[in-house]
Amino acid sequence: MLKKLFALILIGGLGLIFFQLYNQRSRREGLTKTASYYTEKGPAETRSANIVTSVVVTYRGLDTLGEVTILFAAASIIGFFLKRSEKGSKDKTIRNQSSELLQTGSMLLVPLIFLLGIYVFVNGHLSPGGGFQGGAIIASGTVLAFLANPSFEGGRTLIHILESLSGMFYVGIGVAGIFLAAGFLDNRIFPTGNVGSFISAGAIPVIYSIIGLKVGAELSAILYSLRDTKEQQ
Amino acid sequence: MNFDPMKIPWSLLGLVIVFTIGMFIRGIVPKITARAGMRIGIRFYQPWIDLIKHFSIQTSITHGVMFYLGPVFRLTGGVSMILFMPLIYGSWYFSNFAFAGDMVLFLYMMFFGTLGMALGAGESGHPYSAIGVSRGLAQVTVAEIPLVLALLSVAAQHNTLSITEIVAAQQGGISHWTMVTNPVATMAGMLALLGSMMNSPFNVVLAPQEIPVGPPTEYHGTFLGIMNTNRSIFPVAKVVFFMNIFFGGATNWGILILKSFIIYMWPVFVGLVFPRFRVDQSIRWFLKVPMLLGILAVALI
Amino acid sequence: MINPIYIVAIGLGTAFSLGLLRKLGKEFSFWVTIFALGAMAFISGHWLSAFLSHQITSTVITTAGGKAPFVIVFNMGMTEALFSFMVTMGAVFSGFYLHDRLIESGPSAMAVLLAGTMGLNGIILTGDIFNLFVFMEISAIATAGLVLLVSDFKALQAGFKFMLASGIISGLLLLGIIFLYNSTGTLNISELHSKAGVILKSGGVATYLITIALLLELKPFPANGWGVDLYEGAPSGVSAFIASSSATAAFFVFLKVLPLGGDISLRIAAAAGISTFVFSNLMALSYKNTSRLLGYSSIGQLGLLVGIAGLSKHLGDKTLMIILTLLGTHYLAKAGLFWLSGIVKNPNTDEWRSLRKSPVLFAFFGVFIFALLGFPPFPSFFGKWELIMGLVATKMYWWAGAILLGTMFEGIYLFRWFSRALKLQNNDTATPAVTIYSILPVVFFGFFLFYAGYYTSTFVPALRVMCLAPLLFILLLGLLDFLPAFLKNIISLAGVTAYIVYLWPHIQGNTFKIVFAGIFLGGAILALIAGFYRRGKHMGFYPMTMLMFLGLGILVDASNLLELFYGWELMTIGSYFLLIRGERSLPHGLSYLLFSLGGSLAMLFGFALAHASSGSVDLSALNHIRIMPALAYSLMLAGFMTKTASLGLHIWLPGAHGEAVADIHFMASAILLKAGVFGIILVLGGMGNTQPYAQKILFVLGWIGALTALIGNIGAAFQESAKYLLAWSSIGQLGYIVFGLASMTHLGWLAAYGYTITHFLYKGILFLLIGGVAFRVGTADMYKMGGLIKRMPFSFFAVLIAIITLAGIPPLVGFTGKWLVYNMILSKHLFYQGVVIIISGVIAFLYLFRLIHVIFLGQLKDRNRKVKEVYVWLLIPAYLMLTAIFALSMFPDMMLARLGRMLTPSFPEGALVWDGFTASSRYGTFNLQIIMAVIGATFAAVFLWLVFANRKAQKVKQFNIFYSGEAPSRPELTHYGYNFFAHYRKAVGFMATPLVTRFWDQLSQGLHGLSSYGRAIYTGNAQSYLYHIVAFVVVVYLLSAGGIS
Amino acid sequence: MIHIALAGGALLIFIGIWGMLTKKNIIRIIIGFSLFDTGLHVVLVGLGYLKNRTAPIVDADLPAKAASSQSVDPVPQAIVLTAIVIGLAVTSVLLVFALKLYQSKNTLDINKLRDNTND
Repeated sequence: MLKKLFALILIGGLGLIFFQLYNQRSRREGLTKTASYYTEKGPAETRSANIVTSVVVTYRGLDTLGEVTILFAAASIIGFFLKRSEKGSKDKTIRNQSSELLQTGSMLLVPLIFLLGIYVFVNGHLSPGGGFQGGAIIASGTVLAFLANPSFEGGRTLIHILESLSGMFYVGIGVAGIFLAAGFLDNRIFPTGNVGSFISAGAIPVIYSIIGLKVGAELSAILYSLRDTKEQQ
Repeated sequence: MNFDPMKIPWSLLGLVIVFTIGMFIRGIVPKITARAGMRIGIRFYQPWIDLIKHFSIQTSITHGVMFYLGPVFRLTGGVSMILFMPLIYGSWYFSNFAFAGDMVLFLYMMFFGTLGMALGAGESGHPYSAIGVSRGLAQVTVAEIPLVLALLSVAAQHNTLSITEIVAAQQGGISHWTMVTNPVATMAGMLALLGSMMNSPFNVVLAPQEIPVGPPTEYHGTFLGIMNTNRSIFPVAKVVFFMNIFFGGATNWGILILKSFIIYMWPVFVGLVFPRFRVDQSIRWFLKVPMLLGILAVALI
Repeated sequence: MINPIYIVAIGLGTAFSLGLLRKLGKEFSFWVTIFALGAMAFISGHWLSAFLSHQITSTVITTAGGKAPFVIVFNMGMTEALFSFMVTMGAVFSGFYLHDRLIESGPSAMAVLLAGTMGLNGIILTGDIFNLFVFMEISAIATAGLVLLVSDFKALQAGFKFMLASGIISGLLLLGIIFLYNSTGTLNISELHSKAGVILKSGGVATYLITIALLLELKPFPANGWGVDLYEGAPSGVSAFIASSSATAAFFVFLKVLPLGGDISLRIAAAAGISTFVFSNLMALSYKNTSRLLGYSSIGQLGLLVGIAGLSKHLGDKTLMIILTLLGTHYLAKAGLFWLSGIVKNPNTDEWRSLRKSPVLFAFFGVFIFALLGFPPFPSFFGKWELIMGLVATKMYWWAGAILLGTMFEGIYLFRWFSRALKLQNNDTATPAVTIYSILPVVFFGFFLFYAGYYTSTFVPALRVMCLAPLLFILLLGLLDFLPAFLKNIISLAGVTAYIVYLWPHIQGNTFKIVFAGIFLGGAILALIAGFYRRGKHMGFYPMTMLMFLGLGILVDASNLLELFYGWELMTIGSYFLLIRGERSLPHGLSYLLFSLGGSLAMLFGFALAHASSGSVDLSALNHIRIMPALAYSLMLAGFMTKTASLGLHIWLPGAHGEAVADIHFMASAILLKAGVFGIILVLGGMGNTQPYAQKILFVLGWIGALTALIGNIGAAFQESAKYLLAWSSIGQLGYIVFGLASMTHLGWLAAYGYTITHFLYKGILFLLIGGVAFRVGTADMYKMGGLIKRMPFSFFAVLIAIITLAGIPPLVGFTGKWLVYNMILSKHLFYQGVVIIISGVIAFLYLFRLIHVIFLGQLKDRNRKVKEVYVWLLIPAYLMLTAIFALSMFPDMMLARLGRMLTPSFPEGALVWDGFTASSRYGTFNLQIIMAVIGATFAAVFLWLVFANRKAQKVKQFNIFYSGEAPSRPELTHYGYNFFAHYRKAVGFMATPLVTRFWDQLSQGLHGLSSYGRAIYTGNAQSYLYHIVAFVVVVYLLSAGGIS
Repeated sequence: MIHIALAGGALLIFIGIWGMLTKKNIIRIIIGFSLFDTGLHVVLVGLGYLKNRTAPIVDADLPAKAASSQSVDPVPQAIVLTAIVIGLAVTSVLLVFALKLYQSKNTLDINKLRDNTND
């Protein structure tokens, strides 16, 4: 009880800090200097219709690379951690198979889900959405496959190859920016085209696709690792 | 002042006189104590007889070099103390080598013989010797406290450590004596004297009446003769020292003999009245009244 | 220049590709990882070297081809390059060290290591605050992953706590970042720095959140339970990585962002940092788990750095140097220690004794510990020095005091750990298993510490190169340690001689320095001559001996306070390793070390006050300190008095010296203690005696000296062991010296100098010979000896003369000391202290007689009938010193008149007047030559008479004594030696009650109690730790609310 | 609008922290963390909102010229995108930890999931 009281007091204290934070915030009418730059110069420089995408993939591309890295690290950790501790028990857990209907239905749906994911990330520079959203949609396809068929094994190797290759390509494109354009992750290594057209914004769609694949692969890899965990009785 | 070879014979003469005084006193004192105890006592010339006896016994035993040297150290200590002591004030002949040192020299010279004696006795291998030394050393560490305080008081009073100058400052009648000008220091000093004169209550070091304890246990013959010689010199040297510091010194031999005899008798009389202390008791005793008197003596300066 | 973005590219590219390389085997992946890390390190290293050679200036590297504030930029400057290099090198070596575990966990784990290292580099390099957040998250997740390289529960729960804590912390950081963006409109850190005005108006709380989050990453007290558990739970290679690389990066970013918050942030940092330093180290006192100790220590060190960053305004342009030295030392030493802990495996401090079986590793263990605590020649020494100097110069006394206190706490547990490992029995332990992977990083970092120390010292103008040269010699000796002892002895002798040749022109004409150089280096030569008695190799002895002696040499040679302190600390290290060599010297060596550490910290503060008031570190700064002079002088005196073992600070001495062997005992007592005297003379010379505070200090000092003499001598009288007896006696003798110095009179100083010289001589004889006797007999217990004069006449004679000198009995030179003391007492009317001093001198007879009697006289025991005379190599130096005593006794003016001439300028009044051989003061005179002639003649006369009268005397058998008709047959029955002064103990034994020891024991118990009490915070419960974090944020906010705009 | 978003975000944060500080079950604690994280994201997006403006995507409704005067701030949106993914990664690692902790001690009670071997 005392603990809860303390928790309340602490949250009250935090509330005070937040309130001060709220009070202090600047109530601006227009955009900040940085945001103005992005909105004014962004479409012209990157030729990406989606300004957020231009920020995410180009101006703040290093953030995104970092974020992919985090996902990668998380997947790796979960991978080696779960795998290693399972090493002792070779016997496969016997899982109940789900119904034929469900399995077949899901097999039908999964490619469609994947397709949707791909659509979302290749259009990232034009519309809301992008690599992460697309990747997450792809991973949801994997979830569906697992739910429908707990012993689903397809694409395991593909995932690992995708995981590595997409990452390497991402870095490679970034480095290419140094040589072919003005800096790391500069999108102007490819022709930039016109704002709004599908083939535009230089490397942005490529990078976003790679990110989409990468995220999809990482999340799927995590799902694989979790699926492989032995149940505790 | 520089060394004058003519000092040597005169100093030796002074030494002989002091020795004679010592032998005399050592004959008288047992007599007096015996009489006080309703006994007849020894003949006053008994010490001379003993001395001759000791020296005429040819000893053929030694326990080693240090054993051999012990008595030598002992007598050297006693003799040197006399040689560094101004015996007769104002007399060039009997001021000895006092110019070579002062009160501090005298205080530390006292230990010369004691230490050598103790070491010599130690080599004899007799445990009683060592026990005696251990007791003696323990006792002297506390008996020194009032003495040092008193001497510091006197030295500060007269602004000098030189014995000759202290005596000089006391000339001109009894009212100039330290005894009068600094009575507290004198009292402290005289109480300290009790501790070093080997009389009851502080004579457990030698424990003369019982089994032989103390440094001389193993000594005999010529060795003992030398030590006995010292017993006639060393206490007198101490007494003369007290006389010089507290009681105006002496301007001639008569005064010296008188004063030193009186001072000598003080511990004797105390010893007649009081029974013997154990070492730890005497230590505690010295740490009470004598030390407080000493502190008072210093505080009053 | 290589674009630093390649650090990221290489790290990530390799990490991503490891998945594809899986087929080529784990070893291959491992080497690819190490190679990639090496390449990353190469990039920053190559920037660093370019910066160091001043070829380039700081650069901003943009990404995405945009303009600076709008795209993410990397900053590359000297500090960035350095920190990035450090971080990556830490990763290289930790990765190398983790070889086995990485192989076990596979390429994914290696990828995590790579990603984590990349993240740390990003943290350092990035110029964008949100990008910083991303990189921090990368390294956090990677850290959590690396912790899982072991899969025990301890690691699991540690990683979980860490993830939860860093989750909350980064949430707060994110909140701060977005609100700061809201108010300033930028995420670029340089841009933010230029918007201080805006931040002040509308970004205060946001900045607070950012600052506090970054601070929390550095695990401030008390919100750091998760951090300690992380250090404890992680595998040691990973802990090393966290302590060195992660902590370095986290600290760097804190440094980068700290100025945003203005003064209030600085104050928060100072308070939180320093209190973390103090309390972490206090908490550590009650633990025995090494990983945990190291964790607390790491957190404490980082706290100290945070505090320094917070105090940077006061430290000025020295801040960077201080931070780099302290951080660099922490980085190298902590990584090394964590690696070692992985080698030892058992986390209990006591189990590190097994490390002794690989001496090289153990040597590095010592190096790391001493480096952490700021001992020379390591970089932290200079950092600590500048830190305290800087803080005190700007009146930051409490901060400086707290830092010193924290260092003391740290010293207690680190030294306890080290000394136990050094001395505990290790027969039952296995030799630690080492592989090239585990040993190479340790060795490399260990050597690099030395290099870093050297490198730092080249930036310290106050330290001359001659203070470094001796270390090279010692290193050489260390490398030659496989040679037999006598060869090393010769080399050492050559070294000392060479140093004397170097030193002589510097000290010529300066009597003060000649006296001490004579004692220190002349003593060194004597000690080394004695050293020829040793057989075998005697590993480790010579480097440490030379460290002590050359430290002492530097002390004499010192031209400023820094060099003085440098020499002092070197000497402390060397002497510790000498004292610890005794069989049962474990607790005593430890307390020596702790007192020394405390003393040097006190001194450091005193020096800083001196520096603050004079503006320089020259020795003249000690003169007339104006800022808190009473405190300054007292602290310095206390510091030096730890070495002279004055009352209250003496408890280490009897044990430490009593357990040492002959020549070490000689060095420790006759020589080493004089270093303290040297210091006291310097301090008192600077203080003078005119100011009221000076008189108070001198009064207290005088009493301390007198009581030290008394307690020391009484203590000596009750010892059964000859060595303990001599050790206590040294305490007493040093008491005389302190007393003499405290009088601030010509005669007092003359006496003190005289005692310093003669004590060296007679104690030297006693230590060497009694030690030699104890070696021959096989015990130092006196009552087990007896009658040895028959077997060891030469020793006996030398000891006899030494004793007569010590006792001050005329006609030997010791008497002059007594005489001077009497005169000084009279001239200053110091009667009460004086009586204590004089009586102490008389009490000295007790133990002196006991010493010589019970050992050499009395009954020879059966088991000692065949013992030989003491080694001739011990007799030679003893007789050399004996000759010196006789020479000084014949011609005391040789010593005293010269010293008098030296003292006259400072103490013109009351000088000793020499007329031929007659010396006279205001009160009295002495002429030692006449005294000697009279005594000598008398002695000769009496002796000849006795020889004549006794010419037939023969030596008789041992038991031919008068024994009440019994014939004693066993020497044990008739050797009076045990409890020699039983009666004395009965009467005054209360004065030997170890009150001081009790005081320190209680203090130590109190500290440990406090420390255990603090353990209540560290419940190990993840939820409590979350509480602490949130509470920390709230409480610090409330405490500093007034200052946050 | 902005006030609602900020208040809602703050509320989520508080609920999350409450859960982390008071719940015994570590799964619930992780859920608390997730809520805390989500609350942050809401605050992030809310702060970038400007009244009467549209999404920063150049298309027929938002000509490039008018983008800066008619779109909301794209920066918080970009940031939140990153933050969400990071939150996801952290949550997944936390959940794996929870799984492992449960497997080793057979409990999810945070009070029992601590190391008591400290000396």
